[in-house]
Amino acid sequence: MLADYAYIGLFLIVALFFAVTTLLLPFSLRFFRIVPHKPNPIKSSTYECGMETVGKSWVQFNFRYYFYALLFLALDVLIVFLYPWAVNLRQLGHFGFIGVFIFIFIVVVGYVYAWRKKVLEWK
Amino acid sequence: MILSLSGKEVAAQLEQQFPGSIIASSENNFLVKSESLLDIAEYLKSSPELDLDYLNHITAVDYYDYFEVVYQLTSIKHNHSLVLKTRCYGRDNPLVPSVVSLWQGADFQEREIYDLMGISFDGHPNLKRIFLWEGFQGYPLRKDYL
Amino acid sequence: MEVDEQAGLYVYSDTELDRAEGAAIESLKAHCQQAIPDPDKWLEEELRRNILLTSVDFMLNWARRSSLWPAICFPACCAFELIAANASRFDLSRFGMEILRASPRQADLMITAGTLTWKMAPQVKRIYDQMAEPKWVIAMGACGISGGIFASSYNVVPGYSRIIPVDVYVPGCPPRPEALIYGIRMLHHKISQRHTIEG
Amino acid sequence: MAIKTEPFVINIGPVHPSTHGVFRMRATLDGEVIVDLEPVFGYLHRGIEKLAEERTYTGVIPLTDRLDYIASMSNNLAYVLAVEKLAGIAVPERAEYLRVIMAELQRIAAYLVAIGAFLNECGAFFTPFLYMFREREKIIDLFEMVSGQRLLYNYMRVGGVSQDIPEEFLPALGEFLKQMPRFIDEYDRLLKQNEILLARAKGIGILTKEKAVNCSVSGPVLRASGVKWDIRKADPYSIYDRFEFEIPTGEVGDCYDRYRVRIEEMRQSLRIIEQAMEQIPSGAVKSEVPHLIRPPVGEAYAHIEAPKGELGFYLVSDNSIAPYRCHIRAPSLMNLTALREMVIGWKIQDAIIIFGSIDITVGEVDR
Repeated sequence: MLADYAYIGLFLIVALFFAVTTLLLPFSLRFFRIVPHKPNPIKSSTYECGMETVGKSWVQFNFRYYFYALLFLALDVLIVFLYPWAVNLRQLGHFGFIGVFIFIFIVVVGYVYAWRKKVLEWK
Repeated sequence: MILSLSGKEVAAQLEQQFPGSIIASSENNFLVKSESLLDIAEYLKSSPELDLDYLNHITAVDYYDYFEVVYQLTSIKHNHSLVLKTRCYGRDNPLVPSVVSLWQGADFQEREIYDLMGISFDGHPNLKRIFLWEGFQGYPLRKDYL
Repeated sequence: MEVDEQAGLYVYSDTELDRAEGAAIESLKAHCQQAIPDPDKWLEEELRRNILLTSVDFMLNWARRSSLWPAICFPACCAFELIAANASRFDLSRFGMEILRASPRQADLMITAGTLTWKMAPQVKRIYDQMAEPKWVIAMGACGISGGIFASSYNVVPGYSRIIPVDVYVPGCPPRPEALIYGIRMLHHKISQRHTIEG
Repeated sequence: MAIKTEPFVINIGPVHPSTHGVFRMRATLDGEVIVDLEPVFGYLHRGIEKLAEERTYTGVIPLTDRLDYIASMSNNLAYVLAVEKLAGIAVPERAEYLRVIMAELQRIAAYLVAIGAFLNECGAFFTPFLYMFREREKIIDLFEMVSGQRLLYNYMRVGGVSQDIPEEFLPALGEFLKQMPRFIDEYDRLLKQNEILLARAKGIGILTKEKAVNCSVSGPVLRASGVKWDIRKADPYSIYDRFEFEIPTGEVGDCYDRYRVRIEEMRQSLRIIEQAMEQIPSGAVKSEVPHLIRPPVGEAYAHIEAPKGELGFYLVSDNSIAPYRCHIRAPSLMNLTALREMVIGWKIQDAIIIFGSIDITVGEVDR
């Protein structure tokens, strides 16, 4: 039983290793001066087709874009819960099967409500 | 075949409506005082038998002691065209009424003439330099531009 | 064009913006009267002989040389010879340059395809500054080298070397795609001599 | 309760993959809907009209090549017709036919670039563009056979053309005429009922007939709005009255109609080239014209149907070897007059498509 956790540990180590190297790579290359490092203020300014940016970008924009993210989040969380269920469907038997459909039904009610309110279409 | 209206006929027609505003009219063009340019153009556009509703192009030519602004008008329905000219004097601030209210196509062309030749058009909604930048000194297409 | 006064938002008026851009162009024009010398120290004969390229240099130069991604800087006619060179017949992707990057962040080569005017000069200089090191410039066409057929015009910069250091000049008006590819091969030779680890 | 949103200003600027060169639009956005759009020109203003005043009449021809650098044969033709009208020079028959063949081939090449770029902006990233450039290379081979250059040909002269065509030109042209219609049909079959193109282009950026005429728009954009106005038919220059071809017009004037008009016109151009190939006589290709032409004092305006629209040259001469004034009527600049009204209210991606369907070349806009 303990051996199973070893696989998860190994997986964790590889994931951590991968994340750390991609983060540290630029600093080490710069430290060994393989990659030239010449920062200047224009280089760090935002690129907007060769022009200086006009005005500020922290503007209040329409609420509908936030709706989009909200709906995506709801349906994405739904999918995350489906994975463990799908993996051992056979052990759960009928009880698991019906339970998941109730869960899906609840989330889909929210989706149909948003759909009828025409939140995702805008001219 | 686009029939180019002879300046003389059109001048004869307009003589009684706009007395004294037509300076000269030759075979293919027709010179008008700049003060009465706008209402003559209005008449040319709205009169049913002329109906010059398509503005081909506007050009300005620098003849040292005066500027000549040339309008080429065409009627898509009757398939005939007319060249209308006007003159403006003085080299520091020549002025010609703008025809943007009649033909919206004149918008960029008048801005270009203002930018390169220095003729300002009064009545133009957004008269500023179109090709050169704001701080540019002088008007390049003038004959005396260094 | 006033947008919204009472909420105290950023009110952007285009005349004020145009004046600011005009001032930037005037200052750049006054500043860049001399051509920037070309970075061709690598050409001197005796320097080439005693360059000892370490294996790391060799690897880096090979990697950088074989995946040069050009930034788009497409003013005029040479742009269509550059696109033709990129299209299926002359196929620049044989040299690892198959994608024309729209943003200078992901590009390390600027092929200046077209006439440069004083109004465009600050923008090209800004694009060049925003490109990541190491970066190279190919001045393509007669207009890029010396202003070409328009050199006597009041609004044309006589050559890109006025505002950015140029590595390879490709003559022609417009140069044929083969000439451009020859220019790129010359740039490859230059990159392979590059000595990265100083000191 | 209206949601209070703040506008956001963005530069769809000079260095942008889909502005067909260095053209800038300062767009004020509310979210992604465009509230206001101000086109900014001048990034490629080389002052060609000023340079034309310091060159001889023949010396101006290379300058006209660089105006609309995708269709330089048509620029040459427009300028040369203006000088011949000014100086009253006759052109031999064979030269007229060669000019028509070159102008129509150039129209097909320019439309190929226009459609390729338009579909590139519709989202078909580079596949149709490479298709189009493969066909355009065939036309460029023909032009290279005739003038030795790939893009800026400097082929036409006052009074005719610079040199006769080599004898392998006509068979190569016949070969091209055989397989080009097949390509256009195959390409049209792929795109005529394509749902993505219909969804992206149908009913977007509508330019009504009255607004198009009032904004002096010309070319495929005007015909797509339903106005049957083509200078080859309305004011036939050179020998266009000897060929019969139709003028395709759209119904609504949206981006899809502009695309359809360009595809149909390519087919009509092929018909013209076929008829011109059969009737081409032999003989001189250039009438005797003094090297330094001194046209009489006066002015002349000649216009042709260039791929972008009505391209005209207004020449004033004072009996010297250089033109006193050479004004170029740029169809690309006129077609942009209506851009602001067509784009306000649409989203950014629709604005890019509307701008792409108008199809301008910045060399001709800024001159």
